[in-house]
Amino acid sequence: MLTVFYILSAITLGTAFLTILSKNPIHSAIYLVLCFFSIAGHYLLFNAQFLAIVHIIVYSGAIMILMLFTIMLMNLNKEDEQNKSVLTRFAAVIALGLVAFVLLATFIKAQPVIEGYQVSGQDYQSIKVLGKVLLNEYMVPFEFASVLLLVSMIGAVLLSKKEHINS
Amino acid sequence: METNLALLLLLAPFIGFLINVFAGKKLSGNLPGILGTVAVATSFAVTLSFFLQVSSSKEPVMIDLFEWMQLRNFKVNIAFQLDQLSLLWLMFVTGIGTLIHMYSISYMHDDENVHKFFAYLNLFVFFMITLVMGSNLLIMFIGWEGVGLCSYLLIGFWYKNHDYNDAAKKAFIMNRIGDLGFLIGIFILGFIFNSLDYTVIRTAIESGKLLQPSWGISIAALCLFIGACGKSAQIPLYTWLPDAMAGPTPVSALIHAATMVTAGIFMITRLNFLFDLAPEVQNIIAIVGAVTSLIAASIGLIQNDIKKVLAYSTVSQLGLMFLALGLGAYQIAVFHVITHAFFKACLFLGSGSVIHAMHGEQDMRYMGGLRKVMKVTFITFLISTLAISGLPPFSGFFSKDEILMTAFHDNKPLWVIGSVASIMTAFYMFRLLYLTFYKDFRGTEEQKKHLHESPGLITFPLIVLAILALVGGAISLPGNSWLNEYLAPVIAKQSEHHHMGTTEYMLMGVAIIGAFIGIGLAYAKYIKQSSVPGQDSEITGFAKVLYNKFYVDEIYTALIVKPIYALGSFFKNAIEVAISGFIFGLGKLANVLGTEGKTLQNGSIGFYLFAFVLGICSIIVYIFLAK
Amino acid sequence: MENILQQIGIENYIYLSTLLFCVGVFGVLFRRNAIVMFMSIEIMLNAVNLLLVAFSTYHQDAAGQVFVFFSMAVAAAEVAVGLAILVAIYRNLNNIDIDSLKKLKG
Amino acid sequence: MDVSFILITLLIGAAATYFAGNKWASKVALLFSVAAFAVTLCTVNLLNNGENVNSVTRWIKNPMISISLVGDGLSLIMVLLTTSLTAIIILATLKNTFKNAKSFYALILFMAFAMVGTFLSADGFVYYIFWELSLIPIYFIALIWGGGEAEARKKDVIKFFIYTFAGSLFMLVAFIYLYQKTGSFTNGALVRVNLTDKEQFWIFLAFFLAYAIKIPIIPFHTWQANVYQKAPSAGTMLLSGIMLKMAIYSIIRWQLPLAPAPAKEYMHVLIILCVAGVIYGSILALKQQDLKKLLAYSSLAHVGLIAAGAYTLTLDGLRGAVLQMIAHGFVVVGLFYAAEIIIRRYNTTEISEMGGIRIQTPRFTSMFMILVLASVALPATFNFIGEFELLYSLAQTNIWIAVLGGTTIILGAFYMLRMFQQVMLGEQNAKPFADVTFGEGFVFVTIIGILLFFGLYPKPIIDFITPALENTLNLINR
Repeated sequence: MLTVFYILSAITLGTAFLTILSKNPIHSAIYLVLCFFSIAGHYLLFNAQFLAIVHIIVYSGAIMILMLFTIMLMNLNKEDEQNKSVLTRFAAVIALGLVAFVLLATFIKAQPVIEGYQVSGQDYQSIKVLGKVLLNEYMVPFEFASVLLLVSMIGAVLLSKKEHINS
Repeated sequence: METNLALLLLLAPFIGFLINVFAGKKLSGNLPGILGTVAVATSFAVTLSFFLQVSSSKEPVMIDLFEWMQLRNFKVNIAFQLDQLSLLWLMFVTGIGTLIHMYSISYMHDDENVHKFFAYLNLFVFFMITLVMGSNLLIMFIGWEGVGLCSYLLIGFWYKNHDYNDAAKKAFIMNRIGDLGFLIGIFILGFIFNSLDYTVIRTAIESGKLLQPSWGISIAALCLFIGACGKSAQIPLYTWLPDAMAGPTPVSALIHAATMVTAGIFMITRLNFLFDLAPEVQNIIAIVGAVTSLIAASIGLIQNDIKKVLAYSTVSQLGLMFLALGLGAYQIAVFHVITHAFFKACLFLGSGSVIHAMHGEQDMRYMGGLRKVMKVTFITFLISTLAISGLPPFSGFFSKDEILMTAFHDNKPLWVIGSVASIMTAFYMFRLLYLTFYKDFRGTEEQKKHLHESPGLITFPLIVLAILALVGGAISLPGNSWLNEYLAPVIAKQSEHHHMGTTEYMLMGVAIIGAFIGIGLAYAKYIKQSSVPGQDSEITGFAKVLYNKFYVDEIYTALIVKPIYALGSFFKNAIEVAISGFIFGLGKLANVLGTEGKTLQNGSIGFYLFAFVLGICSIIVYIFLAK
Repeated sequence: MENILQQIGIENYIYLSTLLFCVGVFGVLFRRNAIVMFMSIEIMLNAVNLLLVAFSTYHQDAAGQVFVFFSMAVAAAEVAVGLAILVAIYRNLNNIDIDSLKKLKG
Repeated sequence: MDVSFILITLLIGAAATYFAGNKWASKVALLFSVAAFAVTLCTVNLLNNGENVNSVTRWIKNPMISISLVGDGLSLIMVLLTTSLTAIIILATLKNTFKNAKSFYALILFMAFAMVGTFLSADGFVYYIFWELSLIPIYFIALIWGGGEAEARKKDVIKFFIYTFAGSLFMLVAFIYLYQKTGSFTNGALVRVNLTDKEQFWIFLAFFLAYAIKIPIIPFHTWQANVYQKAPSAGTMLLSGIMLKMAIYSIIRWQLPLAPAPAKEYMHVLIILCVAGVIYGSILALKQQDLKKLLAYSSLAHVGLIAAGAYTLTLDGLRGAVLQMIAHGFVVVGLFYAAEIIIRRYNTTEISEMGGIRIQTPRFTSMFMILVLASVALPATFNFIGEFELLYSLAQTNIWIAVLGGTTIILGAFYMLRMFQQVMLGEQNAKPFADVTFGEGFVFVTIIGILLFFGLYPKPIIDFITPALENTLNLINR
């Protein structure tokens, strides 16, 4: 399993980098799909099958398709993006380094606190349990999520509607 | 009964003031004047009755009305005290006051604001009575400032002329400088004695239970003396008095010669027990008095304005009185105050009579020969001049001689200064007399036609005062002094009695010879040589310095007034601007921060994100790492 | 059933998500293309989701997974609206270069 | 009957004035201000009979805020000053015509309401509300009915508003901090809390900023002269007569008892600052060419002395401060009223364009003269009592400070007489100047009567305020 983890991690990071670095947005999108698949793999490693499936459905199925459509719609599948100025790139690299440093440093500082993993044996992530938790404890947020999706749908429709410019 | 009478004494002039202020305009002719005179005469009558009562019973009359002020460690009441000293003072204040009111009826009858004049004059008498009658220092301070106010009002009586107004203002402000000293003195006495009552302070001192170090008393005495300097026109606060001659002549006679300016002497005499404890202050008083006397006399030598000469002579005489006070001879100072009040009031009124005849001309260079037309004025003037010059048997001789004698015993240099001042006095007084009354008339023909003797209301006070100037010395003859005995209860330390020996007679002789020298010089110069002082531009050398009063006014202007104005300009143009600039600067800073800060919002999302990342990093660092 | 945490420590996942997150940050700052920036944001979201799942397993608590579920719902909604906005922008400006959207400066 | 009746009267008065319409506004306002004065007198009488006149109403439970109004000698004398001066000020403006008079008079009454509230409140929060509330009417009065060029006026008035407002915010911070400590805003609870010296220092400083700006003490005074000059006379009278007294009252009521330690430690610094204001204001007054500005700077000088007295922490100083507040209130209202009469008749504020009024108006001159003399603290006027006690208290701390503070009697005489000479004396002015009317004379006579009566017999006031001041002093020295 360790090997699987390392391979998946390599794929995740690599495709994420490729997503960012490819000039063509279509390529980016495809790399991102790969990345998402690898993350779903991670979920499987955690035995979180439900999440893995949902993740593939939502991200790779819905979101990425939506993006690809948009890219196609806008005819962006060419490498015409101008590079940012050197200063901005430099700033981006600095920000990367800074965030990485800060987060890692925080973690390393906190590491002594982390205890080892102990199995309790209790079921906490089967679909049955999740369903119970979701529809009992988190009933209200769940419903709100549906409202949110509805609203976002209406919003998306309204926003992308062609405006009628007044004569 | 006593309370009512005392209140009548106090309030009669005040009622006169009220009537003249509110109804004076409607009163016709001389009525305001008569009213004012009656008011003061009433006070005089009451004073007389009290005077007789107290001089026989020897018990002072105390009147306590009501509580006035409350301070941490004591209370101040509105209370009055009629003892030997205050009654003596009241006698000549109200007495001479009555005469001068009478004189003013005629002198001021042409003035459109005659009712105001009498109102102010009555108010002055009221405040003067308050000053004298008060039984504690704060009541005295009411009167003290009140007479200053009246002096201000009366000097600036002809308010259309801004020179007069300036003189009035100057008098008030210079007095106030002294008043500040007075106030500080009161404060210190309040700390030390927990009371401002004369009797309490005196008892405290005489019981010898004083715990405070004596330097406190010395400082208090010095501060009070500064107050006296202001009111009684001593160096360095004397310059207002000559300027105060801008007021009508009766005012000069009453306020600036006979009564108000002697308030300083009254105060020091009143607190003689206090000053006795401060010999170093007494020394200062004596020196200041002597120097003032000399300087004022030397300036008087060369003045041409008839009233200015008299003013400097007043300053000089006041200096002599302070010399006496400084030497601890309070009775003698009081004696000189009284005789001086007689002859100086007479001199001023006489000069007023002259000015009246000359239609407002005050320059002696344009007078002369008035002896023939103004006989009464001349004779009374002559008597007073002889008195001030210190010739026996006139009153001035006795008082001045006693001062000099005391000085000779205690402090010889001061005696020399005083004697020189006396010789100068004789000179300039006779110079005044000769220039005004002798030789030929030097004014215009127009004036000459109108020359006349003044009416009876003017000459009557002159005659009375001249008689008093002639015989006033009788109240304290050398060796047999009624005054000394009378004042004995209020003077704590009796000055040692001068035995009339050879030295004393010799000193008298010296004084008389000195007076004759002065007179002789004046005679030689103004009668023999018939010289008349030249025009202002012709005066040169030291005489010019004297003529310009040692440039003291100019020095004060340059040293005090100008710097204050300069400071004012500096405050106005620099500090105010700087402070308000700083405040506005804060507002501008906010403005600038806003305009500059908004350019940070440059619309570049990349920049925002970068800032965002930085912000997150710093928050994480702050929360988790920076411990 | 055994899961990965029984074999390797959770710190590996923490490192992974941190790095993934940093990559997302880098992408947002580095690219001008709004769509790619969008993708970078998705990467960051996923980094967080991954960590949530990891800790959910670690604490053996379902709440973390439920949270990821919600976050996916929100992500979906966000993408729908975001892309609609991008489309609207594209229609007006004919490109989606983020540097050309500078109308909001102070 | 308790002190809240005064507030209610004024509030109803403000409303009634507004609804009375422009024509009747001034009369209604006058009626209600006199009524408020009468109610105050009744309350004073009740207090003198030993009855309780306090009024406490619960307002907000969390945070604990109650509208507690306390009437003791100190607060009631200030209320008395406020209501009487409000009546006098309204009387003084009766002859003027204002556009939108109903708002003008309603604002005056409302301001009186706020100021009375400030004096009476014993709850820090309510006190703060009243304190800020009083700023709003005067802002509008000065802005809308003021004189001079509109732009310049706006600038000065806004400066004044922001300046004073900024200062009082520090006070609010101090109150909130104290609430955190004690869980109460009431004066009684706040003075009992034990604070460290450092805490007291910061609280003292916060209060000081608020008060120093309002009083004003140099160098926080730059708003003053311009606002006094630009505001309508009624506004100037309200500002100088009452409003700045709020600050000195607050020093005695709040600042000193709450933070006595720094008050003792920095006493000399504070006093020197105040006394510097005396000299600074006096010298600046000498250079003013504008009548109202001159009076403004003279007010700066006088108020500096009052504040100095309050900071001496002696009974004489506190008592002198209260007495002088009252005396100065009346004198400054009278002086500004006289200035207003001159300015209205000459249509200029420049001193150099005046002069020679005395020939035309003997009565007005006499009244003006008496006010000038009272302002320079001539003995037998009320101001002398106050000034004497103040200087005496200064002398208790340091004789040299008393000497410096005492220069006010010299410099005060200097600039006031100089002003009087330039404005009133001299040859007749070409412009005609009508003598005072009956109404104007009545205002002057009232003020002068009060000043002279209490100048000779201040005992009623002294007896009334002394117990309250002794209480305060005990709190300071606890």
